[in-house]
Parts: sequence; C-alpha cells; structure tokens
Amino acid sequence: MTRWDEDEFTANDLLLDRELIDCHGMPAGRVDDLELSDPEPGEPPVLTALLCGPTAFGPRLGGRLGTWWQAIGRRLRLVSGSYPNRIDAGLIDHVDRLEITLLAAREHLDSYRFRRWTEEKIIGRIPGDTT
Amino acid sequence: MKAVLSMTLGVMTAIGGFVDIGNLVTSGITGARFGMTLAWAVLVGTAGMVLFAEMAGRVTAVTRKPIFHVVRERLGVRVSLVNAAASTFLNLITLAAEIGGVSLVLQMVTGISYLIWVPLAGLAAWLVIWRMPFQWMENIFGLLGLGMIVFVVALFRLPTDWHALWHQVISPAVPAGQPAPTWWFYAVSLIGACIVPYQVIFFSSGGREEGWTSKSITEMRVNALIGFPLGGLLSLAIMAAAVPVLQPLNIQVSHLDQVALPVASAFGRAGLAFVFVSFFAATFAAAAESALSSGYSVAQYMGWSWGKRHPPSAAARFHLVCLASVIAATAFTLTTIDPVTVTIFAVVLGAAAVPLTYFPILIVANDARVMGQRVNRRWVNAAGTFFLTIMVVVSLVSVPLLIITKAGQ
Amino acid sequence: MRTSELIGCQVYDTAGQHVGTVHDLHFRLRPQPGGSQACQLDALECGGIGFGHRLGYGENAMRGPWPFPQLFRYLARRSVAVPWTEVTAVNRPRIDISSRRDQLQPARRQRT
Amino acid sequence: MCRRLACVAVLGSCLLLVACAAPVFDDGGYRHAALQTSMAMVSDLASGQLAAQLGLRGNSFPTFTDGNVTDAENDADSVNSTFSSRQPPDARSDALRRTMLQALSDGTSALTDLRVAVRMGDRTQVRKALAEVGKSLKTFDTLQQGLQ
Repeated sequence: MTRWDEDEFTANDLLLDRELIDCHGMPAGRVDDLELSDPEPGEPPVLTALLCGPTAFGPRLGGRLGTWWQAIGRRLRLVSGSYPNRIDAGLIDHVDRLEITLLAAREHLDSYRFRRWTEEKIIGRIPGDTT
Repeated sequence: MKAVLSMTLGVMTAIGGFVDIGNLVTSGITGARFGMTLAWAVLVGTAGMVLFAEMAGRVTAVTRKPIFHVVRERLGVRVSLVNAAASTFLNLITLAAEIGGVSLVLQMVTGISYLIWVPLAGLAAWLVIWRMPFQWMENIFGLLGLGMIVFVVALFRLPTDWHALWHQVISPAVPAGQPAPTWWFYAVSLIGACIVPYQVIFFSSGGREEGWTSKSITEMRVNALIGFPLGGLLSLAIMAAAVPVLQPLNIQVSHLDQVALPVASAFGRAGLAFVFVSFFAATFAAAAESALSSGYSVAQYMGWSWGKRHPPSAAARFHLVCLASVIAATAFTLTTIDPVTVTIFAVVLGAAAVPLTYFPILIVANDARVMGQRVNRRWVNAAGTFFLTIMVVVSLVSVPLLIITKAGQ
Repeated sequence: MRTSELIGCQVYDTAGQHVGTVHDLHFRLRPQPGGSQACQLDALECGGIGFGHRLGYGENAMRGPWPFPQLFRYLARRSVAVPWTEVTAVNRPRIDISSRRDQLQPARRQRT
Repeated sequence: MCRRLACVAVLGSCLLLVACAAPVFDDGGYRHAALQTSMAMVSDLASGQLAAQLGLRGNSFPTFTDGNVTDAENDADSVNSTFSSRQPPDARSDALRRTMLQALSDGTSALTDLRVAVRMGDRTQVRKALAEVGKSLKTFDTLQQGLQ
C-alpha cells in the first residue's frame, strides 16, 4: 500500500530524478523514467512502474548524447533486450519530497547488476573491503 | 563540556581544512607581487565561502541531501548533466593540483624531485579514502594544518610596516608598474582559492557522513562562521609575510618553496619545520577531500550509495570513482606539467564554476516545503543574491582574463 | 507508454495552433477498488519555460531570493494544463488535443 | 544546447593557444621582452641569493636551500634560452641584445656556481658565488632602469 505525501502533484516534483531508498535504507539509484499503462478511451493512464538505468535516462536527454548514452546502456546490460530496469509500482512504500522508499531490498531489484559487477570484479578484489 | 570540545575541534578542523594548495600559491604570488592590495579578494572569497557553506550545510542538515542530490533534482536533466560533468572535471584538476602540491612539499623537505613523490602521494591519498575513518582524516590533518599560524607569528618578527600594509588593505589599487588585467586576474584567482567547489561539496557531504540533523545546525554554523574566516586570516598572513621579505627584493614567487622563505628568515629551521608539517597536512587533506568530492558528486548524481560511513563493498561504485579520479589525477601530474600552473588554472576555473553548484543551493534553501522553518531569512537572501551576482561576474571575466594575461604572466 | 514519450512533445489544438511543449505531467491519486490508490495521469503541463517549475517555483511556496519568484512566474505565465481527456492523438513528437488554446486552464493553481 | 557549448569551448582553447605563443615583432616588443627578461632575472638572482644567505646563517635546511637555489638556476636558464632565441628586429636592438646576452650568461653562471657551492656545503665558495650573484643583480637592476 503506497503512502503518498501529496494527493496531487507533478512528475518533476515527486517522481522524476528522485532517489530510491530500499527497505534497509540503502540508496538504490534514481528514477530515470516512469512507465504508464497504455491509455484506453475511458481509462486515463496509470503509473505502473518506475524505470531506472541508462536506457531509461538516454531518451530523456535527447539529441546525439542521449542516443549515445542509451547505446552504452544497452551494451552494458548483461541480459539482452533494452528495456530499462523496472521497479513495479506495488513496491513503492512511501513517496515524499525528499525520496522514494521501497518495500524490497536493493539486491532484488533489476538495477542491482552493475553494482554487483563492480563489487565483485573491482572493489571486492582490493584488500580490506569487507569490514 | 564535551560539546565545547567537539565544537573547538570542529572549528580548528575548519581552519586547517580551509587552506589548500590554491591559497598557498595565490597568497604567496600576490603578496610578493602586489603587496596587500588584493587582500579584499581574500575577504570577499572568505565571506562568500562562509555564506555558501552555511547554506549548503543547512540544506544538508535539514534534508539529509548534499549538493549533488539538489543539483540532479532541481536543475532538470540536461542542465544537471552539464553541471555534474563540469564539476567532476574541476574536481579532477583540483585533485591533480593538490597531489602536485603534496609532492612539492615533500620535494621541499627531502630534496628528491617531486615527480618521484606524485605516485606515492596519490596512493597515500587513496589509502586514506579507502580505510581511514572519516573523523580521523578530518581532525588529524585539520589540526596539523594549524601550524600555518607560524606565518602570523612571523609577521611580528619580520620588519613589517603595519601602517603601510593596513593602508594597502583599506585602499586597494593596482600598484604602479603592474598591468591591471594581471591584477584583476589574481583577484579572481584569490576568490577562487577561497571558494573551492570541492570544499563545499566535502563540507556538505561530510555533514551527511557525520549524520547532521536540524539539531547540529548550530555546530555547523560555528564551524563555518568561525573556522573559515580564521582560515581566510591564515591566507592573508601568508600574503602579508611575503611583503616585508620578498617584495623589496623584487622576488616573484613561482615555486612553493619561495612561499616559505619569509618564515625561514623570521624563525629559521624551527619555523620551517612548522611550515613543512602544516603545508603537508593542508595539501594532503585537500588531496583526499577533492578525491572524495569527485566520488561524492558522481555517486550523489547517479543515486549510488556513497560515503565512508558504509563499508567499501556497500558503496562499491563510489569507491571506484574515487580510485579512478586519483589514478587520472596522478597520471595528469606525472606529465611534468608545473603543479603551480595547474593550481592557478584550477582556482580560476573553480571560481568560474561556483554558480553551477551555488545557484541550486540558494534556491532550495528557500523552499519551505522541504526546509520547513529553516528557510533563508530575508537578509541571508539579500547577501546570497548579491554574492551570486559577484560570482556570475567573476565567472564571466575569469576565462577572458586567463587568456589575456596568459595565466597571470 | 513512458513519460519520455510525452515530455518534449509539441501540443497542437483543434485549430492546429501550437499550444506549447510538454515539460511536466500532472498526476492525481484515484482510490481503486482494492483499497489501494492508483497514481493517475491527470493533465499535461505545457508551454512556457519549465525551468522555473522544475526549480520549485510552480506553487508560491517559494518566497525565494528577490528576483527569481517574479522572474519565473513571468516566464511561466503562458504555461497551461491540458487535461488528459482532451488528448485525441499521441504520436511523438506531436500531440493533438480536442479543445482550443484559449479554453485551457493555467498550469499551476497558486496553492499556498 | 550541447553543440553550442562545445564550439564555445573549442574557440576558447584556440584563443588560449594563440595568446601563449604570440611572437615579438617590432622594436618596442623587443625592448619589452628585454625588460621582462631582466625583471625575471632579478627575481631569480634575488631568490637564490636570499636562500643561500639564509643557509649561511643556519636559518634553513640544506635540502631547502638547495631546492630554492636549483629552482632559481633552472628559471634563469629558461629565461636565458627564451630571450636568446628571439630575433632582434633591427640593428639598434642588436646592441641591446649583446649587452643582455652578456649579462644573462654572467647571471646564469653565477647561479650555477652558487648551486654547486651550496650542494658541496663549502661556505667560502658560497660567499664567493654570492658576491658574483650580487654583482649580476646590480647589472640587471641598472639594465631594468634603463629599459623602464
């Protein structure tokens, strides 16, 4: 059950570029884009998921830099397909003007891959990293 | 009692932390060449730094969001990306200047060429980031940096003409025979040396690391309102010490060890020992802080976990960015480009980039929905806007001045 | 559908007149049968400079340093809110709506 | 937006490069270069002199004195080479060139002797080199007055 601080707001105020905090209080990235349900005639679109990762951030940048950013993101993804990391709207715990807290731990989120890769491949190899 | 102790520790750390290679070089050069006629630039820079740091500290204490959260959330996608890229590039140049500074100090002490020290300084700076607890790093180097008080004391030992110095401070004018553009160029570099973007990023992110809340605002204010002005005073002392010793002999400072000559002639070896320790502490702390700040900027912008309060494995990409920036800065310094020139470029470009991070902080500090009753008061806003106009003018003139005076010839 | 497909589109009214570029989306919470609340797209905010709203100068909760509230309110004076029900066709980079330009409400009701 | 920023940056850097390498053309330029050179030499000679005197008085560490004197010597060498590589525009400046080159070679050799003496730690040699440096300093002072 998502708790919203305000009942009427805009995407730039509360959602876009906001920091995601997981259930352990650790940062889990930022909202780069929003996924809305496809609009039917009588039914306005509804927020279904938060999207993060370079393939979501690229289109918002626009221009050559945006497509270049998106291409890098696509190549970085170990899993094929260029759909960005998706965090279902049901996972959102609380939204206020400071951050968006989630119900899940960041390890279970899509966007965990790049962090785990750095952790294991680089930082994990340097002595003294565990304490 | 404990509060008073931690308060004084905070103030002393702020004093030591304020002065870095930028202040040492610019104060030394301007003191030897223009006397005290550019003291006003240090005062403007210090006042600006106090205002900016207090505002950033207050925003961080209330919202627990340091500078680059605010930049990303308030400036929209494209503008914030340009802002983050420019700030990271600047942090790198400043880091290279600081690593060069540490190596120059070690060359001054040991006589071994600074190029040998550069990789060691880079490695040591990274080791401090990697394992040294945050509080230790700030306090140890901050306190050692206080050794620069030897410049203030040296002023009383040297044949200083206090009346003439005071007259130059009060009525600043371009000294006869000196080109005006160069005088203004060094004014910009002195302002840039006081308001170094990485110092504010470190001040606010450090606040988050220490877990500041609204209750710690008073302690933060004491640090900013007492520590930084005393740091500015140290810069003025370095400038003033050069006047009685270097200016009469027409010595133009182009190396770091010339900045220490006044103390050598006042106190000899004992004085020099103080200078070596305090110069090393100031530049080394600044190297570690600017490396951390490049990590802070990128991680806060991208929303990664960051900071030394988490174990390194929990903030993997933050440490990756810090490591990469130390390696890049060390490689840049190894290209034997003169660290003093790199420092001048770093402070001038730093002055040009202050509005990038200052403007969003000034705006957020006025947002009642986020700051509650801790919003800016009317007079703080007036001072803030006045300072913003100064910094916009400084950033407009800094690059042209850099070109006209060929970096201060 | 993603917001990046909406933000940045050019909005044209029934008479083919250019209303503005979409720079923000209005959402409203709508209670759902299961007791939870759905975050429903309510309107597109377009026209005028979006930078002021992005900085937080939409509602007048910002007394702000002296020149900026007045400046951004002036810059954003022509921004309008296009109710989603008015939107007839979305094919980036163009969005067509069924009402006329002067019938549209200003974007931000000045909420204290 | 990004394209405009990029070309402004490129333009700025070209300007920067051009400004650094502007050659000297007319006679006034040559005299100005001579003035700048003598001011730089005065600064290097005085810096080496002050450091060596502090060393003699025991007010400084050997490595510190050596560092300062070596810096002064290297700066003097680079000033010497940049000035002597300049082409004098006319005959009148040629006379100026000869006096400058003579003074420059005296100055640089004085500083080299000083550096050698300081590194050897031989106090009498240092005093002798200091006298040479003092003499060279006076010649550059008079040269500077003449060119002012």
